Amino acid sequence: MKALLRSRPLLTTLVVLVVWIVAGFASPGFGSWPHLRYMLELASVIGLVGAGQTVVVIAGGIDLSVAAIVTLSTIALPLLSWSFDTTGAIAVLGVLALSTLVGLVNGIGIAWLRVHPMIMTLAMATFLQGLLILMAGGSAVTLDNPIVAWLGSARPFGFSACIMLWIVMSGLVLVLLHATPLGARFFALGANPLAARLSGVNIRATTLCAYGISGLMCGLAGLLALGMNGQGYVGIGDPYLLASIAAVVLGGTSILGGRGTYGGTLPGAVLLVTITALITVVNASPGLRDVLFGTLVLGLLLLSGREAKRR
Amino acid sequence: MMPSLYWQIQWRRNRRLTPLYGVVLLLLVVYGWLFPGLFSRAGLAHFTQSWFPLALVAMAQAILMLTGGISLAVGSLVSLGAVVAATTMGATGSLVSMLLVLAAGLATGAASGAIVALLRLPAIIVTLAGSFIIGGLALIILPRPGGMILPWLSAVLAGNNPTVLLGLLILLVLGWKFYLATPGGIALYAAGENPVAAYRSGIAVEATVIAAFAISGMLCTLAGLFVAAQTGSGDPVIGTTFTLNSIAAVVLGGVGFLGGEGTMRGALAGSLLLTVMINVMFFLGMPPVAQYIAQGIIIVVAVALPHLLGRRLAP
Amino acid sequence: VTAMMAAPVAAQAQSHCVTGTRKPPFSIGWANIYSVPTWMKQTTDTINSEAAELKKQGLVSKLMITDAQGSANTQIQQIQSMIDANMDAILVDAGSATALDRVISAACAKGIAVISFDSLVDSDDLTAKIIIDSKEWGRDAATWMAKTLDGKGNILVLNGPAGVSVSEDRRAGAMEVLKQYPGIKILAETNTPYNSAPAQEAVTNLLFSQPKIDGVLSLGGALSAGALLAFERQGRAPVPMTGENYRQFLELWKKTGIKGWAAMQPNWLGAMAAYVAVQALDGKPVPVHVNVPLPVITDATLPSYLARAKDFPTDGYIYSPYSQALFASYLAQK
Amino acid sequence: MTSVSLAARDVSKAFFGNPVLRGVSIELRPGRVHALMGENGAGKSTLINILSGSLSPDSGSLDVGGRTASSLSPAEARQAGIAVVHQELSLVAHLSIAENIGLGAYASRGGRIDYSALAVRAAELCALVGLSGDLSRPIRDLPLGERQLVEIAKALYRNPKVLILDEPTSSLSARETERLMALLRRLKANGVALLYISHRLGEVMDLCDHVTVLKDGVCTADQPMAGMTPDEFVRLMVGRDAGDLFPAFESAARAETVIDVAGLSAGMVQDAALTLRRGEILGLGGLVGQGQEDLLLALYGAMPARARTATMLGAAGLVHSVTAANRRGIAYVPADRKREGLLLTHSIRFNMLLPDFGRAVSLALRRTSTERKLTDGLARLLTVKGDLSRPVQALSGGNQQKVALAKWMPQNPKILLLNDPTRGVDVQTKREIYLMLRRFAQEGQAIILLSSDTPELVHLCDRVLVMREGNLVAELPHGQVTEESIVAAAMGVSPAREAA
Ligand SMILES: Nc1ncnc2c1ncn2[C@@H]1O[C@H](COP(=O)(O)OP(=O)(O)OP(=O)(O)O)[C@@H](O)[C@H]1O
Ligand SMILES: Nc1ncnc2c1ncn2[C@@H]1O[C@H](COP(=O)(O)OP(=O)(O)OP(=O)(O)O)[C@@H](O)[C@H]1O
Ligand SMILES: [Mg+2]
Ligand SMILES: [Mg+2]
Repeated sequence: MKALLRSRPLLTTLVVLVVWIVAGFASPGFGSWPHLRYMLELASVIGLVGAGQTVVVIAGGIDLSVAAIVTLSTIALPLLSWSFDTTGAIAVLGVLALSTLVGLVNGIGIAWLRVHPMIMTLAMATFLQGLLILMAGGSAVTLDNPIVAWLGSARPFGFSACIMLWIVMSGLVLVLLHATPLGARFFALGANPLAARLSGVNIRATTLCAYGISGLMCGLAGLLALGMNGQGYVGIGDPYLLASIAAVVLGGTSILGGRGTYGGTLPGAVLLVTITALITVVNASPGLRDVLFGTLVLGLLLLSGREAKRR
Repeated sequence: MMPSLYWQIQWRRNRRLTPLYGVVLLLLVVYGWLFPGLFSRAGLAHFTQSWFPLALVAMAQAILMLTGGISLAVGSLVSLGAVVAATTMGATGSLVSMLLVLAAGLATGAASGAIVALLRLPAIIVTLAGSFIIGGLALIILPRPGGMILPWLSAVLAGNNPTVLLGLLILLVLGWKFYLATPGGIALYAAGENPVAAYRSGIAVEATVIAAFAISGMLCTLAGLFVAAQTGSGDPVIGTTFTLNSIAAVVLGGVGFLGGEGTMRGALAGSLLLTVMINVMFFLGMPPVAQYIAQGIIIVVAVALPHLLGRRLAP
Repeated sequence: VTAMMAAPVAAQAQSHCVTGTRKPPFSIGWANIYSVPTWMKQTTDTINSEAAELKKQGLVSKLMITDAQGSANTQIQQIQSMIDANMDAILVDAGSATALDRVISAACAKGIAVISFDSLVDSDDLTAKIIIDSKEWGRDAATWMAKTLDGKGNILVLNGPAGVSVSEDRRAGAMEVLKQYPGIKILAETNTPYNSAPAQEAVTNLLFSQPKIDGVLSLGGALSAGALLAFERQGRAPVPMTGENYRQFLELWKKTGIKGWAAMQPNWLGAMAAYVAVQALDGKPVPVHVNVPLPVITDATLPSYLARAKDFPTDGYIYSPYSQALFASYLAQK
Repeated sequence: MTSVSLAARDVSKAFFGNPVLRGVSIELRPGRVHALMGENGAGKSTLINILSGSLSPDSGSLDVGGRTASSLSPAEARQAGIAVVHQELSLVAHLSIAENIGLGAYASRGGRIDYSALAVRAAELCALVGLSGDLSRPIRDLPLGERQLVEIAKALYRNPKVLILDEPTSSLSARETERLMALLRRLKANGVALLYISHRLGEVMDLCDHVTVLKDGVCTADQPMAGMTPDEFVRLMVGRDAGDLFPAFESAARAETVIDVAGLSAGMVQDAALTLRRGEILGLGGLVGQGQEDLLLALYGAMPARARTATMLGAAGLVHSVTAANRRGIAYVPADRKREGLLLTHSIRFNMLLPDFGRAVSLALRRTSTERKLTDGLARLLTVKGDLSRPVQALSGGNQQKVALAKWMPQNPKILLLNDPTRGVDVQTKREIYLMLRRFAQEGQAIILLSSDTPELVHLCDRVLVMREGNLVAELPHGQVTEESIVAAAMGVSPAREAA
């Protein structure tokens, strides 16, 4: 019982539930199933970006290029559509390959050139911005990819397709992190790269995998965002940089690496979306709303986020 | 005669930065060659003015990162500083207004530091929440750009004469050097790299962290004050881009993410690189696309250089 | 680099900042605040093609473009570099209404023609501001909304980011008008970046908590697109809505058949700024305030815009045609 | 009654409900060297952390300078003249040697640290403990042995009235140890109260006047040292009769060479040549920090290295990465387990699996049951007791070392590179490790044993290479190895035979 109460993921989930219940009583529309479902849909995008971010952070890095990769994938999809590709599957695979490739390049810079992850991914984001100027506004193709459109709007059995995708990917990421050798190596690398290296963990390969996964997840998230918004635009990924980091940390993953779980990022993402929704319906000046938002995050963090004592 | 211990230590800490210094120097030379006016009084003044606020926030970020923290509230604090200066200066005069600006930074910094150190919450998320609170306050104080800064202050800080600004920068660097040579300054490094060792050695780890946050907050609002002076007015969102830029400058300058590693001169060199790069790219006539791509490449190369060189020199 | 000492004011130079010592062809600097958004990309394209045209006319030698990556401080630095490089004209889309004042004055003092457009600076110490009045934008939108609702109803107000003068000014204009209509109740206001996804998110959240909404007073094009998407995905009947010439909004407007109104911040303001700069440098008198009447799209004119949609990017803005003659006519207006 | 400098009375401490100390009392007196003995995990470090204010006890009291307190803060402890040489060193990696020595107790002038005074004092202390070289070097550049010397100098800097040393010699060679012993005797003569913890019985018997023995957190003996025999000692600690510490020497070396390198240069190592045969235990000795570690790291592919000629396990050339070394069957156990060997915040189980998570996998997934069986077996083999899901940092120092060693066992490496494998390990476990090494040798594995504990080199090794300033200066076959000959070669005093 005590151990359970010390578990950050569980505490974060409890906090989310409490916020939902309280807000649901305060405003009837807030707690309705369609609204909860909508918040989960929004959270699924943050959650996917957060999945990659979690892996990278656990492996001792950080990915500041997630926003740019999300945008890149939304902008690249229309460019990759051909008439013979009626299902849109090739375009989807192409986008996922592209975003994974960007992640791998991050990994190469970090593992081979030993560039600090923050610098490498920040530089990558800058680099992609340049690329986006070239790509944006160049084509006049609307979203006509059936798969992505379906992902963004279908609700089979009253349950959104994007949430289902999120659930499936969450399962995969959790298994990857906690039940595969590669996942264990992410933890080892993040906890102590030197010890991991001397113990035979292939640091380069492991780093490469972490950033590749992050790129892939950003690609998926981009497709979801594209499907939900009906079209991509430059800047569509911007909100996901801070949101993904916040979700990871709110979920109890140590920003210093080596400790954490995607199980915490999941409620972390939902929590962020929930607070944002709450703040939107509050009638206040924009400044006051920001103050409220920050205070809420801080307050909820106090409930779930304490770190161990030194003595 | 052997240099004294202090200088030996200082000299040693320069070594890892040599490649970065090299890149910065190279860019400065290119800039001076493309724009000889740089060496005039006004040219130097304008360039220093471009660099100064980033230099300040880089220092602010570096102090925190040395103690193992990080701040995502740098941008909001800059905005707060600018807004406080621009709204109070008319009514209270420049001295009181400046004191208010510094006090605002000290207080908000110390408060964040207390939350991080005493409540044991991760700095990154505390300062993320803090950035909303502080940014919100700035918006409440001044919802739309406006306010004013006394013209003499603008003229002194951001006119055609670099003396005051350079003097201020030198003063800050000397202040930092002095602080770092005090027991409290060394404690920053110890608390950042190995808090348990620091605690066992009798260092007040929590107080050290809170002091770092307070100093950092003050440097940020000081940067805000300068930006207000430079622009003659206040803008509640002027600081936004400083957050990421400060982190980039500091990490470029070799300050480690895990605390206890790095130097202020590195952070300053990093910020100088980011600043001079923009001007060089302008004078080379690069279009925006090329600017972005070149910027990405320069940054990566500046950081990868030690490794690339090291591989050449390794046996 | 020659030091520009206070040159004797040439007799025919009537525009502010212009001294008459600069001779064609002129070098132009385009100090962009952020070149990544599509609106900016389209604007840069109009500037490029106008500059090409002016080059052909022997009036422009080169166009240099900077990108401040969203930072007003970097923009100051880049404008300073343009002064240092002794450009003849500087076109500015300002990252802050007040922050550029001093550097712009410095440019002006050097005899550089400075033209501000789109996000304007507050200062008047420049050659010309090409003004589409943001307050008027807000006023007209609110007036249309109030009239459409017969002065009675519940509305949402969608604003751009807080603390930015364009969005604050549009809002101020709208509020001025709404005060005169006590029957109109503002259920909620939002502040989001001028992008459709965050607007859609905010409006969806509001739809759940607000059972009865009669209109959406949106003060930005992408915001309206987001709002319409939110209504559509909720299965709620869309309501009268204001907006801007954002292509996605115009298409959704047609598709949903709402009553709509859109203002236009035409991208060719950039081209016009280049044109005005050259005119001023060339000795033609240019007033500090160049007013461009707010172009408006209504249910009636909507089809003419959509007919040209395919010439514009999907996430771009459909602007009206332009020509030097059009610019000249605006310049001639008092 | 003689005065008491520092005493703990009836102190208890538990971590997360596990009692570690149960009603322990100890009394330190001026001019007396008090030994604190016990197996790994007996609670020695915990007790001294309480004595020095790094931990607060759950119950019991402390007597300091005539005052009784329920606990101390590190600052109070310092004021009371208590200084500690911590087992897990308390140094700041990026600060210089001098700055570390003075840390938390700088003399200042006008608010600034008085660097010139610090330089003088630090140089004095370094000379005293036998640390030479530039005081401005950051700690991160020092090998473990030298860090230990810095830690000792740091304690001395505080002019302690009570000096507590927690395994100060665990990575010091005979020469440095001797110097330290002399130093401690001088301090004792000056009336300092000393508390000394070590798993090296010889030192303790030599130095100490009084002994307290802890077993499972309980005091089992508190008596004068005079007249005690080593066997009695071991019996007090372990609870049964001691056997011989070292197994009988019996060479298992075979003809087949597994390592044959010449002209090897890496880090400090210059132009080294060595051969290693199957079943051989090759010792590597010398003063601390003469390049021994670099030699191991170079052979392990963990450090850039080149060699004129090299054959390793039948393949030509050095290995150039750790992964390649592991693939060929080379394993390495580092000396600094905290920094190089373990993931401190992760479970014992996780650490044991570290080199090869792929081992307990089916269908690409890790099998908890297989992993459990594997790790339980390893824990039994190395007598690591208790719940294996605890984080490794909750283990006592010696037990941490066992985990760092255990993780390689399932791999059946052909070459074992051991960097001070018995550092901080209690006698009982030491013997187990020695037996294990002999068994490995008999099974045909080749071992290079870098050790600061000279008796190990004498009793276990087929041959011993001695390093000085990056050069292999002597090769001593089993029969000729004595502690004296190793020290002599290390110091360069006798013209020992050049290495082959
Ligand atoms: N401090 C470290 N942090 C992360 N990875 C490291 C570190 N030190 C070494 N590595 C990794 O260990 C492996 C080998 O390191 P090594 O020092 O041989 O690299 P290198 O020789 O500089 O590079 P290369 O092998 O390309 O010549 C590489 O995978 C490298 O990325
Ligand atoms: N921070 C901690 N959290 C939990 N358990 C701990 C902690 N520190 C020590 N322990 C436990 O307390 C017991 C005593 O540890 P201690 O370090 O005092 O042993 P020791 O006698 O110094 O052993 P060694 O000779 O191996 O250094 C061990 O069982 C250890 O697992
Ligand atoms: Mg111990
Ligand atoms: Mg290599």
